Amino acid sequence: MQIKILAFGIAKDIFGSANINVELRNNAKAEELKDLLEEKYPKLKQLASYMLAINNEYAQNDSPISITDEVAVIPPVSGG
Amino acid sequence: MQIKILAFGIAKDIFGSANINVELRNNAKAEELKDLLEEKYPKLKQLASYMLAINNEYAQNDSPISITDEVAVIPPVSGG
Amino acid sequence: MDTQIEISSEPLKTQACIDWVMSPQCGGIDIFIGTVRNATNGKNVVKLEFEAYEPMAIKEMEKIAEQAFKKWQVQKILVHHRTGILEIGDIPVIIAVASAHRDAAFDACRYIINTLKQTVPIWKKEIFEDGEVWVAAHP
Amino acid sequence: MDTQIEISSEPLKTQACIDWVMSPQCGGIDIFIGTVRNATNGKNVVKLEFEAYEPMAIKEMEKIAEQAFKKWQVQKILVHHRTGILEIGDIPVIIAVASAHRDAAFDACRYIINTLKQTVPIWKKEIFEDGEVWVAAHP
Repeated sequence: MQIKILAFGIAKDIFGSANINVELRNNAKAEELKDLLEEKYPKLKQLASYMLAINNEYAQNDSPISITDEVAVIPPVSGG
Repeated sequence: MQIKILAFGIAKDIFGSANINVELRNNAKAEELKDLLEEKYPKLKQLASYMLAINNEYAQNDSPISITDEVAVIPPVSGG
Repeated sequence: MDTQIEISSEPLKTQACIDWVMSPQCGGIDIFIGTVRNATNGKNVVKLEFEAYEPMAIKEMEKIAEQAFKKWQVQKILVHHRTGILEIGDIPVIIAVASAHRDAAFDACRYIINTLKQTVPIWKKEIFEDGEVWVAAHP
Repeated sequence: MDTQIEISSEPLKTQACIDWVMSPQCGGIDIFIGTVRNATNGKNVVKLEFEAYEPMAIKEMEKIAEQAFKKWQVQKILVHHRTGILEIGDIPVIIAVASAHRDAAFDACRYIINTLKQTVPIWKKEIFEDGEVWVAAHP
């Protein structure tokens, strides 16, 4: 399945775009998407940390991703 | 010496006036003034507490009072 | 030590207080605004009256600000207190503290209002429909 | 639970925030105002840029407000956060909390800003004369 990934802050700079498309196997878990992204964009591994969000909620490594989900990369937040 | 005593809050109600004059021996200490006031106005003893101020500073029991001092009765404060 | 300490019988101006305390060196401002509640211990309050021993109250508030400057890395402190008759919703006190980092502003602001309530010669009378009482006067 | 949570690219309005949070049941309001400092770690800041993942940021701010209502006896919570380019002295964030007694307002306000900085998906870019950096991105 093809998933659109939203990117914010430094993740947008790393991807060179506010969103990218990635090809992911059906029902993949968040951890697999992270591995895939880190392979394609090694600079992600240099961040202090980063999370994935699925449908506006922080995801766990074993959270499943389905084709209708809104997925986003959340680098370290710094609001306020 | 005759001293003018300023009164605020409930002390004003107890004295029936914003200030009263009392006759005090020269160089009396704050404690003597308190005793004298409590004798004349026993309701002072019913307060949760009260302080004297001499020249805009909280007085100790042994603080001396002179005729040029500004003396005030400070019942429990409740600002803010 | 940059302080603005005032006692006034005019309505306090929140926006002017905030404008005074803001500065390009500061990243955080904490503001405490006291307001007149419509009830105390379940009893309806009609209005409040505040009385101050003004010169001493100013002096005591200056002492509190000095202590706060010693205790915390803060840059500006404002304390405004109102006197006279106040209606429900009116503002008896505004305390505003600016600092480079927010923890100092929070700590100092809270310290100032807590200490003000203990030491500054200002008195509050609560006026109910059926009487009135000087707050904290009796045990 | 009475909350007002907003993200906006328009300048935040301090007085309107305070007006919203005031109520006759409340005796104390604590307000935190973040402002853009002219320096960070000794380096001159020219401006800041804030970016938000808006729907998720709103959701996370609502969660924080809910937690605050559970932890403390507070009556109203307002959180406004700005996005876009901000100059020195501009206000990125206003948090205002009203409660019957002031301790709850202080505790809740501080909890909200601390937690917001940890969990709400908003990002700050510091723009210097000679470059720019996303704050906290790297170890």
